Amino acid sequence: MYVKGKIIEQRKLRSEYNILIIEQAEIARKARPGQFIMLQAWERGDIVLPRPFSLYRILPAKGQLHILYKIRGKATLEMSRRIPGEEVKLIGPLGNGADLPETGNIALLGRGIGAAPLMAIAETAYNRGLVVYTFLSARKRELIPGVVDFTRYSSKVVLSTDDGEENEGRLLTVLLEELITKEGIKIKTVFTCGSKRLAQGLLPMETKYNFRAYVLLEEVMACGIGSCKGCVCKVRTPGTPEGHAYKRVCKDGPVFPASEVIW
Amino acid sequence: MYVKGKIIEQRKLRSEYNILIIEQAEIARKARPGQFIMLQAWERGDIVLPRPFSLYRILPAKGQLHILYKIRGKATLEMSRRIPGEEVKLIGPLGNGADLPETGNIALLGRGIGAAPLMAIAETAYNRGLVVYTFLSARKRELIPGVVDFTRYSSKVVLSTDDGEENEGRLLTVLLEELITKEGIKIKTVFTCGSKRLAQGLLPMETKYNFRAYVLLEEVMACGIGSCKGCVCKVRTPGTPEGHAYKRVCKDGPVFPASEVIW
Amino acid sequence: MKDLDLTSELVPGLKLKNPVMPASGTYDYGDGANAFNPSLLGAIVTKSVSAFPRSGNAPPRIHETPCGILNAVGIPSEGVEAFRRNTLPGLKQYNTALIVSVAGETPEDFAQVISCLEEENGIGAYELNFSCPNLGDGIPFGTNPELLYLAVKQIRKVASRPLIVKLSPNVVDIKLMARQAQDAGADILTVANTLTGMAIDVRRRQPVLGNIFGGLSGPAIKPVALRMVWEVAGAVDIPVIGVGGITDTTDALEFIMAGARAIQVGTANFANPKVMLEIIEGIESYMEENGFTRLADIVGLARR
Amino acid sequence: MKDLDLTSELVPGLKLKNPVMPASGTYDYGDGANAFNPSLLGAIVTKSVSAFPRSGNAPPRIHETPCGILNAVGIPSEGVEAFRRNTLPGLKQYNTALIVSVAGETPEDFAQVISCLEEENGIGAYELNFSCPNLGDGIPFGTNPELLYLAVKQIRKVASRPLIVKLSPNVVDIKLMARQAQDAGADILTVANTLTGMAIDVRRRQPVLGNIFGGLSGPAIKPVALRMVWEVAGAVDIPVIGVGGITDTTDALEFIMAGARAIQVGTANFANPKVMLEIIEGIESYMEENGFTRLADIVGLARR
Ligand SMILES: Cc1cc2nc3c(=O)[nH]c(=O)nc-3n(C[C@H](O)[C@H](O)[C@H](O)COP(=O)(O)OP(=O)(O)OC[C@H]3O[C@@H](n4cnc5c(N)ncnc54)[C@H](O)[C@@H]3O)c2cc1C
Ligand SMILES: Cc1cc2nc3c(=O)[nH]c(=O)nc-3n(C[C@H](O)[C@H](O)[C@H](O)COP(=O)(O)OP(=O)(O)OC[C@H]3O[C@@H](n4cnc5c(N)ncnc54)[C@H](O)[C@@H]3O)c2cc1C
Ligand SMILES: Cc1cc2nc3c(=O)[nH]c(=O)nc-3n(C[C@H](O)[C@H](O)[C@H](O)COP(=O)(O)O)c2cc1C
Ligand SMILES: Cc1cc2nc3c(=O)[nH]c(=O)nc-3n(C[C@H](O)[C@H](O)[C@H](O)COP(=O)(O)O)c2cc1C
Ligand code: FES
Ligand code: FES
Repeated sequence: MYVKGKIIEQRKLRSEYNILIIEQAEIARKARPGQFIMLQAWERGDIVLPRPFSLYRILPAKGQLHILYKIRGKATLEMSRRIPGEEVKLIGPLGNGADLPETGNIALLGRGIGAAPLMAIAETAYNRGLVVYTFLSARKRELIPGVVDFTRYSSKVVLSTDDGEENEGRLLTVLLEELITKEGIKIKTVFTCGSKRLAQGLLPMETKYNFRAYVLLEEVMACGIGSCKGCVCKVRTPGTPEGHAYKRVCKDGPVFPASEVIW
Repeated sequence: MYVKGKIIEQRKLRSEYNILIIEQAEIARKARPGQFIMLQAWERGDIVLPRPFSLYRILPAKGQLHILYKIRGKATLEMSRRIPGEEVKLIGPLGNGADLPETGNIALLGRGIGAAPLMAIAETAYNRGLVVYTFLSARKRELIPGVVDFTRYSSKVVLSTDDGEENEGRLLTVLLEELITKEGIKIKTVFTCGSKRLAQGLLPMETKYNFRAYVLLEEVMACGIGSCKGCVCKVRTPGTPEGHAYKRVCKDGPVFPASEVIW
Repeated sequence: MKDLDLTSELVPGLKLKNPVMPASGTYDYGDGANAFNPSLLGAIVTKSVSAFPRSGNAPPRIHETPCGILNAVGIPSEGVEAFRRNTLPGLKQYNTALIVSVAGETPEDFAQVISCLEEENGIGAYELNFSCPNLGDGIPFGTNPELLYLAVKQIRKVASRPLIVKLSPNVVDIKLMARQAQDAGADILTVANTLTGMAIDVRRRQPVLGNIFGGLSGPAIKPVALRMVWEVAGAVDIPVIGVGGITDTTDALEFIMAGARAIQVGTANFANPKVMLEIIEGIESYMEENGFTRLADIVGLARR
Repeated sequence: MKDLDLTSELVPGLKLKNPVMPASGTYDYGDGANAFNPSLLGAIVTKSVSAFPRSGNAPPRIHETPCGILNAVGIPSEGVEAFRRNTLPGLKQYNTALIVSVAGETPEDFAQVISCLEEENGIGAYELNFSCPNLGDGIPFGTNPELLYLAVKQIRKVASRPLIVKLSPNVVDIKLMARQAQDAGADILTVANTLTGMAIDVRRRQPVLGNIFGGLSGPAIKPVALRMVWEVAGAVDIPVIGVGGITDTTDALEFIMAGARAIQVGTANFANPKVMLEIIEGIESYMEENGFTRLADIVGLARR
């Protein structure tokens, strides 16, 4: 769906993070957590491609979408200059989205801006009565976004920062393992985003603790809808001669079983 | 000179005209009427070249430059979006400028936005004690800019509009001729800008009424300082095999004797 | 408005309802993601199909450059058999001309794909993608005049339908390539594919794209593509389809006035999935406002 | 900072103090208009000089395109005699290497200009502009491998100073052109000149430029120029000077990491007359922050 949206709010967080709140009722109604949009919040100029952003919060009742974004290059810089009332163009909702279990506990492991799509998963899971455990890391405390909101939807939010301020900078996978082993919490599904190392760290734990781990991938995108074949990742695919194939992050993902991704 | 300037005011006139007032003391001190600047009032984006604009008013005492401009394409559109306090980049003052006679009467003939450089000439001439007669035309009245200011510096301002509202849309050259023949005013020097037909219309009058006519030319420019050889016009040049040569509007002009230009 | 004739008869039997179609590999048909009904297009053009399945290049495959993008997708394809089975039936449902783009590394590859497709009905023409800079290592025959001639001639033999040859812009003399294609039996030319380029990630100190090189498309290449369309339209008698950087109606009109009898839109679809529809409407408005009734009246207007 | 070595010895006797210089035809020297002292540059490069006076093409000569400009200036020149008399003395006063760009329609033209300049002192090298798309009608020898070889060989005979051959990007295989130039005796290669393009004024229904065709330069062509520098640096043993769309330090570093031992800045000078100075300082900062002491440490870094 290619539609216009209106900016409701441009909220500056600490560090390079911003939250953009967009009024777009149709997408807000249709979207599921783990999905994303292709956004264009600038006039053509020298920027040719729209940019993919996860849905940080989906508020169908208000007809709103929240985007948590980090200023990285020229498109996100332009984005940060938009003010309430201005129009943006969106394509979405896109991607497969996250499949939540019917019941049970889920864990979310995010690094840095990788927390963005996890928020929508946390909120949806919480609303469906699942119990959510959230683990977030970054270089330093102020680079972990949305802790207050995560706390609202999670039974527990565990932080770790490389500078040692939080949890001595220990690995989130280790902290998850402690939750499972020390506190005896059973986890059914894990979603992770923002760090290859995190996703790989989950692999040996899957069978050990009997959970399914999913990773939300990112790849540079042109179309976002599956037509350009630009955004591929390598995925184990039985039945192909090589045993793997390229899958499109935008259409076959962005959520993949962690064990199927070939890094 | 490549310098920064600060926008003091963005004044919307009627129609597609705007006046941009820039604080740039050095250029304001050095500039002469008929000169121009290369302006950059936007971030790089897809616009690669700075754009040439005549100096509409030069106010050395205030350290200000006034630019009268018409919104035509993407650069001028960007320009119109700048607000007071924002920075612009300028190269200038550029070009040969207008040589005013020591004494006597001058006439200015401008069509549409071609009035822009004539204002600086009018003001300077007036301040030096010359008598100024101004003739301006356009499609309709609201496309003739700056009439109030011209009136301040001119003994007479004569308008003509194609829609017949002013002077039945008669040719400015004919109106000038009437001034000379009917009112017995002697004109020493004429400057014209904004219409090829106007400039050509002056040619037979030069010897008849014994004045010197100069035309301010425009050509697409890249550098504005004479190095790219992009902005040429054909000028009669005795001593060359063809009798003419290409001259650079930016450096050899923009003011040329009307009789030397080969259209 | 109802007196406007936007049709473009490229060759007898291939009459487009309007001159606007997607560039191969840049547009998706009919899975609900479409911003408008593809039947409104002058034609639909498939992603290039190869004889056997191909997986394409290693990522990253896309990189944005000033006013352009580099793509090193590398023609992944399900292969012609799967294409016939899975993809073609869906495409035939649209009520517009269907152009199947064909890719390969040798003329035999092309002939094989086409032979296989000859058994199908509902295909309007084949577009031969001779110009992909991402395939193989050697100089592709899309950039060698003699090899191009031989390839078209060989493929011509197996193809009963109109053959569109899509030329590479990475050549010295596009006119020569165009004449070679015409002489060898091409019915229509598409001008042009992407320019070969690359980018380096200064922070990581290595090429950005997995394949190092990629094809440059988008507004950045428009002046080059337009020049080639102008040259080719003056050098051959067969129709030219213009492509390269077209992003709005004015761009499309530039190509048409240069002599293109149809145009393709690629990169611009990504940011604006409705752009082709806007261009069709824009051409209509232009013709109406300027008193033209037939598309043919503006084809090559700037050459006269 | 004082330990940084930005010098680039292109050939014995031609050691640049830093790797940044203007592209021919895009920078003016010393009439007060300069935004900084040209002596700070790694070299100064003249507008191309021809054997006899030439007036250049009819205007309009310049047109802006998305992230680029088309120029159809057409190498106006005062001719080599007037150049010696009027222009050269001023250029010699700068305290940096002086590269004289030479243009012509035949190898004899080039030889004539150079013979004339051989009598002068203070010139560091000649850059042969083989690639101007605005000259003459036929395919210039800058795009034909055999003619290029013969031309360089013939010009080599009369030139005692280092010969820089500036290649045209409008070719199939820039590596081949580069090897031909090297084999024929070129000391250095400049890669590359402008891509041929055009624009149409839809309102006036005719080509924008007086010459119809022009050379495309600026950020739009950077990916293509960079790819060619990468290819050439891997194909020859002589030094490469990179040019095409360089607008800031990161662009310059991309070319250097691709293998260029010096870079030229053209179009970017127009909007920012201080850009070359900023790039020199930017390269210094980059080296300092990343622990490199010699420019040579980063040349070709992305190839390793
Ligand atoms: C499915 C998906 C979801 C994403 N969700 C978020 C999010 O919620 N919040 C957030 O801050 N970022 C998110 N990103 C990343 C975001 O798209 C990039 O940060 C953004 O495109 C950078 O654009 P730029 O012009 O500012 O930076 P640039 O300077 O252009 O690029 C900086 C880096 O951003 C990445 N990037 C550039 N262009 C694209 C593109 N077209 N597609 C994807 N990545 C690109 C590249 O890695 C590049 O090196 C997501 C990416 C994907 C694929
Ligand atoms: C010496 C000189 C003085 C000028 N003074 C004024 C002035 O006082 N007020 C004013 O409104 N305009 C003036 N102009 C014209 C002004 O430069 C153009 O209107 C402006 O460049 C248009 O830019 P754009 O991007 O908005 O339009 P575009 O869409 O880029 O172009 C619209 C038209 O503007 C002209 N133009 C475009 N680029 C350039 C360029 N680089 N150099 C020159 N012309 C260009 C072309 O004719 C083009 O067709 C002057 C031009 C010159 C050469
Ligand atoms: C992501 C992408 C994929 C492409 N795939 C193909 C292809 O499969 N076959 C082909 O002939 N051209 C392909 N092209 C080239 C386009 O069809 C078109 O010729 C080129 O992009 C120039 O047009 P544009 O500037 O409008 O994009 C592809 C281009 C892009 C950007
Ligand atoms: C206005 C203009 C004039 C040029 N004149 C010459 C010239 O005389 N000789 C030459 O070899 N190249 C000439 N060039 C090409 C440049 O030297 C350079 O190769 C090209 O512009 C690409 O670099 P850029 O993108 O940094 O501008 C000219 C380019 C421009 C824009
Ligand atoms: S971004 Fe085009 S296929 Fe995924
Ligand atoms: S604009 Fe460059 S010489 Fe006049």
